[in-house]
Amino acid sequence: MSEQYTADEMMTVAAARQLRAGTACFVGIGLPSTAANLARATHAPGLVLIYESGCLGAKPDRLPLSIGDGVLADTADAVISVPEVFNYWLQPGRIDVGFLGAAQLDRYGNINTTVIGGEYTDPKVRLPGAGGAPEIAASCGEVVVIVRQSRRTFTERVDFVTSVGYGGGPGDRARLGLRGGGPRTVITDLGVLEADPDSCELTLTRLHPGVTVERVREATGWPLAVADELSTGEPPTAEELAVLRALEATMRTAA
Amino acid sequence: MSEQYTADEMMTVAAARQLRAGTACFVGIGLPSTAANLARATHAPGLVLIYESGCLGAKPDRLPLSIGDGVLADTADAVISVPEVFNYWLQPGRIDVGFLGAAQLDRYGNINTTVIGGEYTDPKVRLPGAGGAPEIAASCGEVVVIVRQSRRTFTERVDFVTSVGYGGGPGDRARLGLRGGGPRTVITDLGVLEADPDSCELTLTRLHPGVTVERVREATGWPLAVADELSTGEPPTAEELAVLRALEATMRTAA
Amino acid sequence: MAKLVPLADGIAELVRDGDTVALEGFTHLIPFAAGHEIIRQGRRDLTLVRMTPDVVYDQLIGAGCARRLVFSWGGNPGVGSLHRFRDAVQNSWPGPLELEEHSHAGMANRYVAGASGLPFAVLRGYTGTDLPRHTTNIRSIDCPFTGETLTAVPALNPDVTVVHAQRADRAGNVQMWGITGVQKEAVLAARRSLVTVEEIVDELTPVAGQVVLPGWAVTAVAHVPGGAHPSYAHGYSVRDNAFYVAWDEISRDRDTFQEWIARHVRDAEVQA
Amino acid sequence: MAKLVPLADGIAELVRDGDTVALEGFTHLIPFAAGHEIIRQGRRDLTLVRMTPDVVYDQLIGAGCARRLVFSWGGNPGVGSLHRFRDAVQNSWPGPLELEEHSHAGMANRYVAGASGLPFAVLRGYTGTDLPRHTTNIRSIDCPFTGETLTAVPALNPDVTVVHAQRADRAGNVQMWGITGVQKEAVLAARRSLVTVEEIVDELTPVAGQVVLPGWAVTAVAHVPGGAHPSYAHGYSVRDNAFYVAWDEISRDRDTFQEWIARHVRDAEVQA
Repeated sequence: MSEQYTADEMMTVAAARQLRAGTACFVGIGLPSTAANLARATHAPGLVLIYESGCLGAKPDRLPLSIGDGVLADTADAVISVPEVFNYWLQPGRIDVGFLGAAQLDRYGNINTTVIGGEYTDPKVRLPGAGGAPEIAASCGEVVVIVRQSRRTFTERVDFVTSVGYGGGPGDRARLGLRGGGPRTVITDLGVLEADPDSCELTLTRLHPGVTVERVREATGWPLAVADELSTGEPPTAEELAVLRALEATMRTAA
Repeated sequence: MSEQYTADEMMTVAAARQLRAGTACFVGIGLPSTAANLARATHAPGLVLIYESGCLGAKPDRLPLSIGDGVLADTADAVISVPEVFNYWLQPGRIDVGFLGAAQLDRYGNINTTVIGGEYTDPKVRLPGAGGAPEIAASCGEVVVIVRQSRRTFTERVDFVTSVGYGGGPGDRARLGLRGGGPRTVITDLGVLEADPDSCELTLTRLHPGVTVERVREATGWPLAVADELSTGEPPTAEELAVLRALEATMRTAA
Repeated sequence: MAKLVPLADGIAELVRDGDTVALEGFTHLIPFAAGHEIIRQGRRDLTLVRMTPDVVYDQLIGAGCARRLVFSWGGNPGVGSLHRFRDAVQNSWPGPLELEEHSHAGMANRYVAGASGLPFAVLRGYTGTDLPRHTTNIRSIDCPFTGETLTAVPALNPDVTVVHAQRADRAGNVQMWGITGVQKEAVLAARRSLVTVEEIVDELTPVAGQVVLPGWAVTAVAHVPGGAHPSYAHGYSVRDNAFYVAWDEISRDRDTFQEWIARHVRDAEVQA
Repeated sequence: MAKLVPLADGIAELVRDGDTVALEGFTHLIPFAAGHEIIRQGRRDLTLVRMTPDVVYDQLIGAGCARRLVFSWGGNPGVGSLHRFRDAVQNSWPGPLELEEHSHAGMANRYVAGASGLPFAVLRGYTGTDLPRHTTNIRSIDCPFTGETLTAVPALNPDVTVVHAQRADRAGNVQMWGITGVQKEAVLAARRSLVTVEEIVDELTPVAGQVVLPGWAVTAVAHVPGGAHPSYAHGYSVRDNAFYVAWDEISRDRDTFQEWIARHVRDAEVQA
């Protein structure tokens, strides 16, 4: 319990703890994949991992290095085409949890992964773009965002809406016809934010051990809502840390 | 050459002769399948047979007993889903020749396989219905109809348009947006009718050996157009008959 | 995860009077045993959905389970007519049968839309035929880019879909191969699903041409060896073509049909 | 039947200046060797289409082959940015690059529509995002049955699609397995197609999870062992993850990039 760990490790462990056995989870490469595989290797062995490359129920014994890693196809219950992933599995709402990252995020969980600064046609920074995110954000039962918290990322207004959270506030998802639940939880290196059921605003509900509310406010580009009952999360257990580090070691070996 | 043969054998041989190697042919069970397999076993070994059950490039060594016969899946280049057959292969016009049967047929090659007599909701005879035929008739490069010729079948007006030939005449296919060529050829137990390029009307162009124009007229429920240059087809060759009978024997053995 | 259940329990729980029910299987893998169990349990007022109402629906229709049929080709493949189907349509015996009739392309796309969570599908189909005159479920739609007019059909979302497959594992993951037709779409389009299988195995070894339905996308699995007879299960059995031929005679006459159903279905010895 | 051709001939014949070209392969089976041949042959003004413009498109863009990019995610998977792509968008180097940007679901459905001979596809997608503000190729469409508003995207029909596969036989029948992405749709949507393969065999033995493209649906096949490197061919090679990491450094600087292209692509020893 008293082992040293990094803020990123705490973030990954907190994300893994969000996942429950028996649910189907749409995962991208990077932190989401690490968190999902950590969950599967610890408290949620029955977690169903779905990669947009077409691997349903992948059970990798090491961390995949890309969403098209061969280990995903080799261990999947079924390998299907990419159109089928989106049309038969994501779109009808069969997937319980979608994991997303963000380059920018606003208080309603709207996400930008497209361009930062300048005009769309002449941006300051060109990011990779949408990928599967807009429809993951629209259709999964709920969305979990994993992102390091800073004023650059947690902005008053995103420069481009790549994936919709709660739009401009309550009722907007229904008005837009988005059938998934939206970004219920945002897990950062500082703590956990949850969407307020009434206002839809991301609200700090949990701090990682040793983090202060003040520090989270400083890393947030809008006046941050803080829950009345703010809790502090448990640090990573020795088992969580050991499994996480073993998983990450498989990635270094393979690369 | 001088062997005895039945009118049905002549019809099947004439249908087989329509098929050229290197073309893709959509075949249903019964006469079309027999004709297509006869073609593949004689002059057109490269003929690609497509069955609506999802078998692309089936190469059965016996006549399949249903469109879902295991021998089709076992010998196909690819087995695909039924939606894929219609959406990726038939609809875009990838299939050169579609074979259809008919319970009723009019001079423009419009086909009925749905109901005969009475009202649609209270018919005299209820037939199986459309199956794949409407879209085969719409989308194949050309359609070959195989049907025994009689006044009951070759009618002035079909009781129900299940599959469109040339509609009401020239220009109708284009007006309806049908992209395939339509029923170019109708092969019967008496001879061969071809759609006139100008009038679109089915026109008797070839008689089977021993058949008279008069007999074909009597078996046709409308004033039959007859080509100026009416030919007489070659009787089945000894090889054609031998292969045809061997194929049909496999069907009896299997059933 | 799909539950493993005895067939009778699966039908009792998942197929209810008045339901829209799809038993799919394209010549191959037709879930006959499940159809017989529906007859034994006396289900009524079903809307039966199926591309090719084969002998299995002739039996359900003749046994009085169906109120309505949604289909695209109703024949005895390679043999001829379905006499119980014809008798219902032509003479309302044993009761009237409402029809909603499509083409194969239309039905396949209706299942695809249903599986995709879309309210409709677009195809090049039906144009110029008399089919659209008899249902409001075939409409036209214009392409928002080219202006071209195409055809739209509504999604099919059965209350329950029943299919037969070769194998399942103990977690209810289902594996089928050979001709797999429209079964994946029919299962994914349905609110509930039941899969009867030839065999339950510890582990599904990969097979070329396989379609795998994950257990979490299936409601229940029942172990019913031979459950496709007289249809077949590729790798397990061959199609009983003689039965399909014999059915022509059995089904032609109402009494013969009823005797056959009484002996071979209603009073049949059934595995637990 | 597909022709068997040397890669250089296939590219020379099938890929023309100004064409709309799709090189597909979802992480796996990316046709890098074909991309390099396009660079060697100096194609210009291409509209490059691809769901995930990976390192292969970074190379084509940096080498000046592209005028326009139609895509849904432009990154170096697991590594970070595509520097040549960014430099083209942010600084118009080596020339301006027009973008048409979609989501994966939209791109996949555009290929599906293209493969299906339809002018458009319908999906639940893009709603509420800023993507529709930057292209007229995302529109709304109403369900003719429920009235619900959905999204329509136009079909993608590339002039030519290039993919890599494990095997082909001498008649040009192509077999691929593992993660097969959107390759079938991309090939069927295209007017012409070229498939590079690891191996030409006398007979394609069935493999679980295989996708087979019949030779009559493919224009040409070229035997290019290792043609997916640094991507991989399941069963033949593994992904060269170190190269993807190294590419970040190589591509960051224009000169380093140009030297790499000169040495490893333009002046590379190429098999006949």
